[in-house]
Amino acid sequence: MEFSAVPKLCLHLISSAYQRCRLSGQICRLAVILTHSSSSHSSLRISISDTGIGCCLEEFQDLWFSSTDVADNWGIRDTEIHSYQINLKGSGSSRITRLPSNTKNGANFSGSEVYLSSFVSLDILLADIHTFMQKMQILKIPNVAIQLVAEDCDVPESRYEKVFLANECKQLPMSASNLELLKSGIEDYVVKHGNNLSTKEQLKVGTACCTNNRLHTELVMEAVLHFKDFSPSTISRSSVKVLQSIDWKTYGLNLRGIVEQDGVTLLEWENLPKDIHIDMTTIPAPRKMPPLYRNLVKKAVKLSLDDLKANHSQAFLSSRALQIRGYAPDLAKTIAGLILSSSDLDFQGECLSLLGLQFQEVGTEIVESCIEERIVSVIEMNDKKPQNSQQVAPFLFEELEDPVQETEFQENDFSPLDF
Amino acid sequence: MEFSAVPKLCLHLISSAYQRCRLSGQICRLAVILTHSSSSHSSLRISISDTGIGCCLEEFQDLWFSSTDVADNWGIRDTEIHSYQINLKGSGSSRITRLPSNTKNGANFSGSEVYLSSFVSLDILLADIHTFMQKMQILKIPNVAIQLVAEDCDVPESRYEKVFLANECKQLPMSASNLELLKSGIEDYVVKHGNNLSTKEQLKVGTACCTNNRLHTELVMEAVLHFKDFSPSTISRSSVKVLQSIDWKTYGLNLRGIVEQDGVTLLEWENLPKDIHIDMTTIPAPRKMPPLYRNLVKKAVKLSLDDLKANHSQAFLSSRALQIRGYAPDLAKTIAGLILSSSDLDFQGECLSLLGLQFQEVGTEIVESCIEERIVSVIEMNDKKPQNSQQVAPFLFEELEDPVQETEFQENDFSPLDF
Amino acid sequence: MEGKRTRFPSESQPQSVILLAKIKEFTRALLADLTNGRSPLILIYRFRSYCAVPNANCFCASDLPSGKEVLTLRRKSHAHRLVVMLRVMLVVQKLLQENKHSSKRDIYYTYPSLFLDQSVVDQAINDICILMQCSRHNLNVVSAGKGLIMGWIRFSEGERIFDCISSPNTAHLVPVHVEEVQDWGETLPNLCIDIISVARYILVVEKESETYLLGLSLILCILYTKRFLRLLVENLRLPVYCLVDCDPHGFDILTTYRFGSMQMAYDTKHLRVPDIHWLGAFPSDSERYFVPNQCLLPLTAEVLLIFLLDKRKVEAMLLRCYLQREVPQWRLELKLMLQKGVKFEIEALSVHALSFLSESYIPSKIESEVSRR
Amino acid sequence: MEDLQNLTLNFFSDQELCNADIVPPSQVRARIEVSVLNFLKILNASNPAISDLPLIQRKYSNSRVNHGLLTELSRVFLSNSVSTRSLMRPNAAKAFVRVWKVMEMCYQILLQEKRVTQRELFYKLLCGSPHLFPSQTHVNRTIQDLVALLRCSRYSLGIMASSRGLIAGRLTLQEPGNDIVDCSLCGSSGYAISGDLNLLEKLVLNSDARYVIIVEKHAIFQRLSEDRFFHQIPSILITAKGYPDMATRFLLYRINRAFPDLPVLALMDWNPAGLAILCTFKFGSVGMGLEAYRYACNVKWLGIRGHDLPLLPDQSFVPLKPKDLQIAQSLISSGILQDNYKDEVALMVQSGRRAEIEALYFHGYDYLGKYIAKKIVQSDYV
Ligand SMILES: [Mg+2]
Ligand SMILES: [Mg+2]
Repeated sequence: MEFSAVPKLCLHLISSAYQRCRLSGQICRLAVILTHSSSSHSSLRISISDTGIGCCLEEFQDLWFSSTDVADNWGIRDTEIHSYQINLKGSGSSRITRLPSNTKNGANFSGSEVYLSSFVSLDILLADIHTFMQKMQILKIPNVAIQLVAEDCDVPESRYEKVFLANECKQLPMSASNLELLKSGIEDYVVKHGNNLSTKEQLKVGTACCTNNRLHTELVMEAVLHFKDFSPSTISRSSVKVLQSIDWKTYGLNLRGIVEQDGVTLLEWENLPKDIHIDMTTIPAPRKMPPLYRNLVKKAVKLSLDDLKANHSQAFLSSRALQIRGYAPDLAKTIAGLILSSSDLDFQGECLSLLGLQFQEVGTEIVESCIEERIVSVIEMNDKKPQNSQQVAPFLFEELEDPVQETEFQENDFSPLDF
Repeated sequence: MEFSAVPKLCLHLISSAYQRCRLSGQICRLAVILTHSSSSHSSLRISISDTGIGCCLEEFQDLWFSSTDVADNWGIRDTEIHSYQINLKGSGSSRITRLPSNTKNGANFSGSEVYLSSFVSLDILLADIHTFMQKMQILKIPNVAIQLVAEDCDVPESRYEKVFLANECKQLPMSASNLELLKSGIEDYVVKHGNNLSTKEQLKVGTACCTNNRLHTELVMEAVLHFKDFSPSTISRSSVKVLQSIDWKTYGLNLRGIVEQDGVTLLEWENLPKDIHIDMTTIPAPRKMPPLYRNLVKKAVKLSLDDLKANHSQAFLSSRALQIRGYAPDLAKTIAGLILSSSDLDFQGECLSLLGLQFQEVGTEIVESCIEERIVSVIEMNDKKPQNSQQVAPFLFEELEDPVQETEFQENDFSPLDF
Repeated sequence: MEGKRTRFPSESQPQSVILLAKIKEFTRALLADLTNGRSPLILIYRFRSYCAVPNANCFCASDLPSGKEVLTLRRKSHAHRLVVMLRVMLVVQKLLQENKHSSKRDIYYTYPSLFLDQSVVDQAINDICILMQCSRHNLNVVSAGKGLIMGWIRFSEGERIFDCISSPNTAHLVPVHVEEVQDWGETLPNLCIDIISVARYILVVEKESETYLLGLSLILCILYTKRFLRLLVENLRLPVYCLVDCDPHGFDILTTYRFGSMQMAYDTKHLRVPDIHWLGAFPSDSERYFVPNQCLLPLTAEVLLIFLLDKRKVEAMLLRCYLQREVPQWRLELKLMLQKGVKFEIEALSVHALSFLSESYIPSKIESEVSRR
Repeated sequence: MEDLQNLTLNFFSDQELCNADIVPPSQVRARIEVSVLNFLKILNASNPAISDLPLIQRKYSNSRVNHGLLTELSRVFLSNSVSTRSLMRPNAAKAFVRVWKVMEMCYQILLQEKRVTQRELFYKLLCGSPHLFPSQTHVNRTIQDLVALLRCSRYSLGIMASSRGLIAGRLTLQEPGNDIVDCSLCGSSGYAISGDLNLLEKLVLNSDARYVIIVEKHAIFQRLSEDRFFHQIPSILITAKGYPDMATRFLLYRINRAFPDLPVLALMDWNPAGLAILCTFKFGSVGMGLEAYRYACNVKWLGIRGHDLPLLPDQSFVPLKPKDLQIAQSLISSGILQDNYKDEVALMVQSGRRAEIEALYFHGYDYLGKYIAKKIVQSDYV
């Protein structure tokens, strides 16, 4: 393995450990200990341990090999603390060694520890990890305490130690869910680092929590601005496939393509207004996904998009609805015409009162805009409902006793006499 | 030179000599003397002499070399009898040797003699020449006496001598021109050797005599059947070009191509009725022609075709006129219809009398055919006139005093400004 | 179901008042849905005059709807149709209120960039008719097509008297407001029928020509006169004959007169003339009357595409269920047209003599029709 | 006024005007007979020939525009440039024979006192000489040739020309020996103008109208006559349902001559075709051949014109089609348009849009009448 890859691997391991802590829901500790010693066979020993939900061997194998399945035998119900060593010089499955586990003695937590050794420079690695942990603070997870320790055994008094705690979440109630915390953190982050957004109100964030019992875990999906600053890694090909399989048009979006550039994955949108940036993250963001897992991610993404749309329907109208909404002014004008051109004053009055308008104040434009508003809102409402779950409304203007089966006319022939 | 070429050369030289005699208009003698002698350096000595209009060196050079110009210094005005020897083994200009000329002592004739020697068989050559001279009788030229002498010096009493005289032209007056004689001869020949023609009447012959003063000679052109039997040689490339440059369509003919086959040149015609054969000859038929000479041949061919057409317009209508004549039945039928369907007896009477028909004898078909006949005759008459000299036909109505005439009518003329 | 298709209201109110009320009701219901945040759903029945299963046990003759369509605001195509339908309804409301008449083309030209295409307007008019359970003329939408009449008839529309008898060679325009003729006929029935009785039959022809009519007692109608023809038939009770080109188009005209069109299937009962007889030109006439070969156009006009179109049209028509069920002999003739692969126009019959149609063809055909019955 | 018109007419006819007349059948027959006799005479002369047929050219190059000096009347007419049909040119021989064929057919039709449609004529000719008349267009063109040769109208040749024209309003018509037709009582469909020019020529006209209004479209005509607009503004309404046919133009011409004081106003779509239709009423067209010029009429343009556009809703405009631009081009290049018409065409091209008269219905069905009335009262026509 190249030297440059070691920091990446470390960040990934830290990220995974952090996820395990976050998902446990308990108060957890994540410790990263870097020890440099010129006497040992590798110059730098890296230990990443956590008291989260526990992990399994296959999780690490995925880092290099295509795995057929992720074993589901890990979690807080395990009785032991697993311990692994990664041998960077090894090859194949021999790279990862399962060290003897320590029993938890019935305690209600799980835990993992990963060791690895490398010749990478302590200072550089420490700086990378430090930055990464600061970024992780965005997640605002209060139950995880992160401890970063670095020591050069050859240099006395060189021990560095820092504890990261989510201390900015005072505005949120202690009972806030992970999801809410994450949302708040991301909002803070975007506002802090963000673009032209001056207020938090303009920021639209959709979240969704989607559980799959078979995996004994939950996936959280957020749609936020400036995803690329957050993620230390590019999106895996599986994730790209998931993103491509989503029907963006339902949300008025048009994914042109996914481009990888300088290690950063960019989603390119068509016809997106200039002042809008859309990026997203899934947490956890696995590198390779079995089909089941993939469906879960997709579901999470869709749910959070639905969440976004539910709260900001105007901005995320499907392109279908957008097209239909294009007819609203004409439709409103026509209906207003039907009302106002009627010679029946009673009828006019009735219609206006339905619209909540007074007879006196009626100008054509007012009636039109009033109707248009309502048509638009019906269209937007229609759009929020999933396509297939549309309930059958009563037919307009029809007393239907014996519904006849709908048939398709293929022959649309005009008779010569239908002039 | 190959042996097989020697008879051809001889026939050509005889032909040329015969032309010189014919053109002189005087009584002439053409002598061909073949002498075989094993003692001499060549086994057969051939002498061709004539008292015709005289020849020049260049005439013979043309047999092998491209000549730039034919010298025009020969003719009956020469004071000497030229004598040449052709050396078949020589090469270049050394082949032909000018022998000393004999003076004519003021006699009013010219003459040439050509000698050559070859190893060719006397018997074979004699047979060839004999046949050829019989063919030449076709020309019926009364002023040329041909003497053919053959003798093997090694064999006593072997002398063969024959005199050919045009003795079949008794029907023609003595004053008949060469052209008339030639025509008559060709007619006789074709009738004798010809195809399905049973009577001379079906034979159509056109002749033209066309002089060019610069050449001090005349060209005669005949259009006859079975040209290929007559000409001992293929047509030269220059002649082919001349033939191709003629606008055959003016005579209702369509030259598909000129094919050389077994030493015989065939003209291939398109859409020629089965019972018609068209071939032609020009006399003299030079092998290579300078441009001036070529024009003369072309003019002669055209003139004789015109002559043919003048006498047999039905058969040589131009394709243009043929096309137009195709409309004659329709037109005649229409006009007859107009006349006969009229209820106005005066009008009918007037029309019929114009046609020279009696009122009583009138049947539809008679009127139709009468009109058609006249229309056809106008068309044929028109066709005989050269294209450029056709006068403008009168208008149906003359009351237009000063019409601004636009003669070009396109079938697909359409009128714009119909917005 | 019968109630759905009543044209003439049982109430004494004029049709226009009823229709206006229906339009208002429709508007009100639409508005109520919108203000309640409901998406409006509009149910439109579909009718058809035939199906493409000749031997099926179908109900195409029964005047029952054969299906339905539901328009909502959820589909783009529906949204456009809805806009067009409402805009046309707005036009109709104006027409009815002002007691004016208008043609389909008129309506289209008023908002061409909204409607995009004439056919959309036509569909909207049909939809409204189905929705409002009325005929097209009830909407005060009249046909602008040309209908001509000549022969032994005299009638009036409003103040205008159509006197075809006194100028027998002139084609008169068929009145636009057929209803008025009928109303007038109902109030003064004697006058109308008395004068008309000169004629012995009605001949419907595809195109205008004087060569049909010398010396015959007949009334002649030309195209786009379905309602007027129906009215004549109802009032005069004369036999009706149809003379059309021997081509797919002509046959289509014939079947439309007899069975109604698919487009207006919802109103077929009131437009079709079930007793119309096909007088010609039959595919078999080309031999019987010695039509010259050059006057027989192959079902092609040289271009392969047109050939296929014609052929395909005939093949599709052969499948129409009513042919097998009601006029199998027509179907045989149509099959013959396909077999022979040629078509010809009425004019081809008169190439031998200008008065052939009027002097021999039509009389002999009518005679054979009469004797057949 | 009429004298002046006659004067200019004569002036031009002396000079270079060619025309086709409405001629009774007997005279057409006589002309045909003269043609046959001349043909035979020339065929039989001492210097026999097949006479060429001198046809007045129906091409743009032979058209002239006459802007009246003494009257406001302008017209398009054909000069006496001749296009010959000669048997002796192979590419023209067919056309030559066709003329005679059609002449024969017309002669027989006239003898039988029948009238045929062009389609019927086509079939008769197709039957007799399929190689000469492969299509209807050949027949149509040859009929024009025959008109140009015999100088008589198509109708005179026994060819039925059904008119699409309608008339309504304050006008009574009387055919000799028939009842008077009151065009104000003809209902919304109006009185159908007969295609028989002979009959139209004989009509006795009477009117108390103040205006003649030409309407481009049938539907607009129906609307106005249904509304009895002609009582609102005493007027005569005419439509040809698009480009005018001969009969409609002839009747308009007759009305114009009978009541020369009535202004003739035109209500057209705002597009190049609308103006072209107006121009055809006003000047005639080359395509009408020899029959065209004489029925020129001083038509004024009432609407829809550029300054009316603010009255129209946006949705009534559609983009100009290539065909529109083509028409605009030929209008401008025809040299016939007065300046304010040219400006109007330029405006259409520049705006790239077109609108139909129906767009006025946006303001209600009564609006059309009000619009016309207002324009008439304000003399808002050019
Ligand atoms: Mg047809
Ligand atoms: Mg228009």
